Amino acid sequence: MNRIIRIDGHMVEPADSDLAETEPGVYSAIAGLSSWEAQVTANEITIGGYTFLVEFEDRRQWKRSGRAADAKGKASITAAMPGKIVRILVAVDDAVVAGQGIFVVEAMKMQNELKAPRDGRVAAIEVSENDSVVAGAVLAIIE
Amino acid sequence: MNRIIRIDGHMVEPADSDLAETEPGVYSAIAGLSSWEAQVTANEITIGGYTFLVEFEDRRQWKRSGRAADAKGKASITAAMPGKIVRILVAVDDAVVAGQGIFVVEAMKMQNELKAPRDGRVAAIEVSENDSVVAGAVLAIIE
Amino acid sequence: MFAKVLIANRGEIALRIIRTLREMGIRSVAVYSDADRAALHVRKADEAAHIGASPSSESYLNIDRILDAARRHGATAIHPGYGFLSENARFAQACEDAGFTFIGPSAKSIALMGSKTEARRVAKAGGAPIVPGTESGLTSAADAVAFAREAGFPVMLKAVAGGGGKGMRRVDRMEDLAAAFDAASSEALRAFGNGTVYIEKLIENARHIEIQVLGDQHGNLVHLGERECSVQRRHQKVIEESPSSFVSRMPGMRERMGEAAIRAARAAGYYNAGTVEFLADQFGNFYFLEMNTRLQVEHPVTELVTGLDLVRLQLEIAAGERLPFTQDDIALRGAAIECRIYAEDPANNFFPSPGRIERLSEPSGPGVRLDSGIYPGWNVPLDYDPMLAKLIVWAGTRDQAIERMLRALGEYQVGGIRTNLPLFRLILNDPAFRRGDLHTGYLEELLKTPIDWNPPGPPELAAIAAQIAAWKMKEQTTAQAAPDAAKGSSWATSGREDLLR
Amino acid sequence: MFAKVLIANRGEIALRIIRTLREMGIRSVAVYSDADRAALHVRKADEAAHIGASPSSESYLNIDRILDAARRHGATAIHPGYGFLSENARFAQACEDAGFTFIGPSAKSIALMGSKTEARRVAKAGGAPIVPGTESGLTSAADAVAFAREAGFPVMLKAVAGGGGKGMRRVDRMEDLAAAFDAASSEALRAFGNGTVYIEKLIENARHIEIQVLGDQHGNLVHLGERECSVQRRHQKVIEESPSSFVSRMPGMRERMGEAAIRAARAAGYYNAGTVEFLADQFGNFYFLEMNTRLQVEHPVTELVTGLDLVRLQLEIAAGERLPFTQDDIALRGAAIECRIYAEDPANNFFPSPGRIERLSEPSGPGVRLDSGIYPGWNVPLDYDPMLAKLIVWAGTRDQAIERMLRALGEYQVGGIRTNLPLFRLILNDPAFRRGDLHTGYLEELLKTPIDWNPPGPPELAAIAAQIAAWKMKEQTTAQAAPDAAKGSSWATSGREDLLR
Repeated sequence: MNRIIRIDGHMVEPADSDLAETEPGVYSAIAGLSSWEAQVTANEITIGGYTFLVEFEDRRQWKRSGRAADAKGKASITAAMPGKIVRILVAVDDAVVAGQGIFVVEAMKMQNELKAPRDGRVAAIEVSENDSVVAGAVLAIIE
Repeated sequence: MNRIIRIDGHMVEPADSDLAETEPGVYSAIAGLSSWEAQVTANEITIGGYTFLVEFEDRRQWKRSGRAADAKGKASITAAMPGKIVRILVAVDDAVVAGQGIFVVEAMKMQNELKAPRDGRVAAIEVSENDSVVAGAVLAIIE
Repeated sequence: MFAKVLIANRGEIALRIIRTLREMGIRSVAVYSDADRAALHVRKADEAAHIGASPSSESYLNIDRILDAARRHGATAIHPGYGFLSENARFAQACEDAGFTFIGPSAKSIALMGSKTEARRVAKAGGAPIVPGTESGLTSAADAVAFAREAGFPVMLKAVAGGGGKGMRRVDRMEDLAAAFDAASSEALRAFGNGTVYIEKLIENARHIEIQVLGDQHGNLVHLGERECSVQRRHQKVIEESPSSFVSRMPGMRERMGEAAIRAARAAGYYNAGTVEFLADQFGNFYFLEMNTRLQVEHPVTELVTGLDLVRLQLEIAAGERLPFTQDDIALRGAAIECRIYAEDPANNFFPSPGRIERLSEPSGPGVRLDSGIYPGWNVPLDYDPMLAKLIVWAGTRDQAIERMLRALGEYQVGGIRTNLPLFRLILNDPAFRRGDLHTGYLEELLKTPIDWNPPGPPELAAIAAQIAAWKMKEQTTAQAAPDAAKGSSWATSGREDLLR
Repeated sequence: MFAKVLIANRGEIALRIIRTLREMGIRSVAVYSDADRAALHVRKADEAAHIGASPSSESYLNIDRILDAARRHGATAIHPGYGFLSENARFAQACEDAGFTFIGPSAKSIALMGSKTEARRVAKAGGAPIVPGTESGLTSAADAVAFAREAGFPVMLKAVAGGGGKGMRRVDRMEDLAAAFDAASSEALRAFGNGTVYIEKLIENARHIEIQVLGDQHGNLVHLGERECSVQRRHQKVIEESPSSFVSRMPGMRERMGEAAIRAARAAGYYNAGTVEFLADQFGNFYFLEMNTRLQVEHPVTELVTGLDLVRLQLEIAAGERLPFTQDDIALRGAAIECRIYAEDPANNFFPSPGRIERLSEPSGPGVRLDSGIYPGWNVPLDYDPMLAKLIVWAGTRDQAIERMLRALGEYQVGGIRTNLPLFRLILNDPAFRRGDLHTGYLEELLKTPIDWNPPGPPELAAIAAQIAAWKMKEQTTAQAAPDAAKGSSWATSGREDLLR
């Protein structure tokens, strides 16, 4: 079991607040004058409207946090849920800018565009149109 | 582990309804046309406003069901929660009628009368006035 | 307006006040005793201060500790809620002396109306009708006997410092009077540290009807209609509603009561929110009973029919603002009913039933308001009044409100402790209640006939219970064979594992 | 009145209908697909019927299966809710043919108003102002080009069979028109099995304002004021409110719109509940858009300001009763706002985020109404619209309603899946929204500026997070040493053990 705790990627000195688990996964923390409620789900802790990531094992959770792009030199576009690739809007080696549409995916009766997380070049496209993809599947790599 | 199931003291043929556990301890049962919700807490199952007792080990749960009196020749008066005996209204050998006050107990800032569960004779009184009692303590026996 | 307000209370009322403070952009400071570290009002407040051990006397009734907390947190005002110190003139004065705004009437008004005998004098002077009785505390049982001989039975003994039915006794026969006097006086001593009691003629089959009043510090006073609280057990309100179907039937009665209430309040120099309680007989005569110089437990029914937020108005008044409306602007719409949900066991003589809440499903949907102080896993402490929550519904008519309340009660499931939920089903289905045929003895009468609170269920449901028990046994066996399998149904556990993946 | 009613729908609306049925003493029959066996509407109904596999086409859209279920359960009436078959004239007709009362308008009215082009003709004939556009479906992109050349850009392509924004496209330049026509038409084909689209001139900066109408089968029609639904994303309503602050500012506009809506409804021979949608420009001119011949998702805001129960009225009307009031009896009080809570991830382009709800805390207290279809442990299925719940608040003023909604949103915690809760905080804190400065493009504009949905938290909170993570690790280690220790925090598990004591 990994005993190193990192919060949003940084080593953080734990607080010494008065902590009580009120419901499973829900904590009451009294720090100084203030009273906070914290919810823990999977590898995320939400306090006062802010969500902190604990550890980095789980790539999907990590991606979801919306900070994948600036994390690595390479960025991947992955499917957050099962769906169907309706259209591919770029080709390998195309230069793309952050926010540019890369795929049109249909899931839950809705079509959504998956956009480039940052500027770069399409290094690889792992799927073809009309493919069905599972959650977490890597669809393309931007570098 | 005791594998004999009794419902309110009777052997009951289990139904073959379409059963689903929706939340921990909460069940959805579709029996024929009807949809029922069942909550399980400790050794009680509540369905459609009715509470059924499962097994008889737990004397306190049993007493609470309010059917202690007709269950045995002897009936005991027990403390449902910690409290203080303020007054004892009867003496050993007194004849008592169902509903007659036996003890005045104070708990949670309220005084309450514990009443005789049925007609009978006071066989024993296990406490004295001003005693503090714990939950489940037997205070008197009516027979 | 205040920047930070301390709430000198606990449970649902503390949370209800926190909610309005948040909506007004005011920081909230909760206080808590040892028993309440994990209480909902502590979890939901912006700030929290520990003020002592579990017994109220060492925490929620400890004026110094509460003022210290207010200083430490830099609060500028203190809301007392109801109960505890809310009607304690010394506390109100201590707040002002320490430089905190007390969110309520002046210490002087509290002192005047806090003593029931004083209050009767003030109300009488103000021109409100009062029940025949001794205007001052009795020095001995003999005084009680003298009054009863003249006024006749039944009579009522009441604690001068009283409230919540403690230190009250009904007496029907001369031979019981002396004993009742001693009992009431000793109970009053235990409850309020003051054993003085007084005596009143008892109005038979009387209804408990109270008027909500609201006044600013500039002399403006309005009333917000009535609440009927005739459904009581041991002088504790169980169900409250607004409007009163009886008052609605009696032409002009609401206006007359409202004016009488305002007269009484004006005579006491009253401002902020207060309630004037009356007894009403079957002919529509009404008599001043007492004034509650605080927010009432049952204030939500008035909020639902008037569309006002009484806590917001309390804060605005305490901040010196003028009432934003006049009497003519107040309109009552529809009907509201409140049930006080208690941790007590109807099948066991309504004995308190504290403990751990193992499971909780709460009602919601159209017309349902829940002001609750509990959550699944919360341990209801022994140390305080066992009220868990208030369930309030609104609908266009009283009949529809009753049906809505029954629907909401059906959605309310509290596992692990006993509650008085079954009591409300009994009352709301009672023809007399539905007719609005009520008096303060109504509930005791209803409960006289023995009730089977656990009627045996129909065979088809027993069979389903057996099926579930069998399923759980099987599940348990599997679980022991392969521990992880069981955890599937427990998201708490699986959550913990994900964290450590 | 009916003895038993089948609800041909799922999720929160099915539960909302069940609640009113229960309050009226009518038995409720839920229907469910494979994916919905454990859904909340199935748990809470009196009876439940399985109607097929998870895809809507095999269950909630399967007319024969639904009618079979109604027969099997002996229901006498069918409520369609919204979406699914609610605006399908064939279904309404099939119900009547099979001897069930369809709780809604006549099949004829649905057919008339269901086709947007038909509806435009009817409304125009009834004297309601309409937006310039083709009165019939386009046969080719060329027709679209022809219209656009004359009317000018921007224009709007819409599916004739449409609804919910599917098959809709805004076009600003001639060169995009042909491609947009193909896209809209194919999307419409997928969504409704009918690819026909028509074209309209687009009113710039228009507000979406709709009027709730209600009619009985005896020719009485009233309107219940307006709802403003200008806050939309991809033509899907996100926030709705009543009254519209804009309409309240424009003298006589509410009355004029109400009369136009009633004229359109009368022209369609309409009865039961319906909604007439208008586009309003900044000068207060309004144009008929379409009529929704069913209960709307956003009906609760109208219920809160009028004090009416629209589902109860639908049932009474369907049973042949007369409207219990006239137009003069309708009064609007205060302000109501609704947020549609969806399982979608704002940080990921609002992509649907189905899955298991690991934890849920729901808002309550003064002025808060929650119409929800979820519970902790529920798996939000992929197969249907990902709406989880509707959070609706009421307060005396719009500003107070906004503050109340923000308070309630703060109490709303959904663990395990992503929701659009953060979106509402963004909107409700936006000065333009607070000014009521809205148009149907408002939200897209607000979302143009990149938003960090996960801003890094302050260090003191990060430190608390670290403390909690450390605590959980410690707990986990202990748990593995002594399994029972961990279970203490899981009442689910301990409950199971008690059962087997």
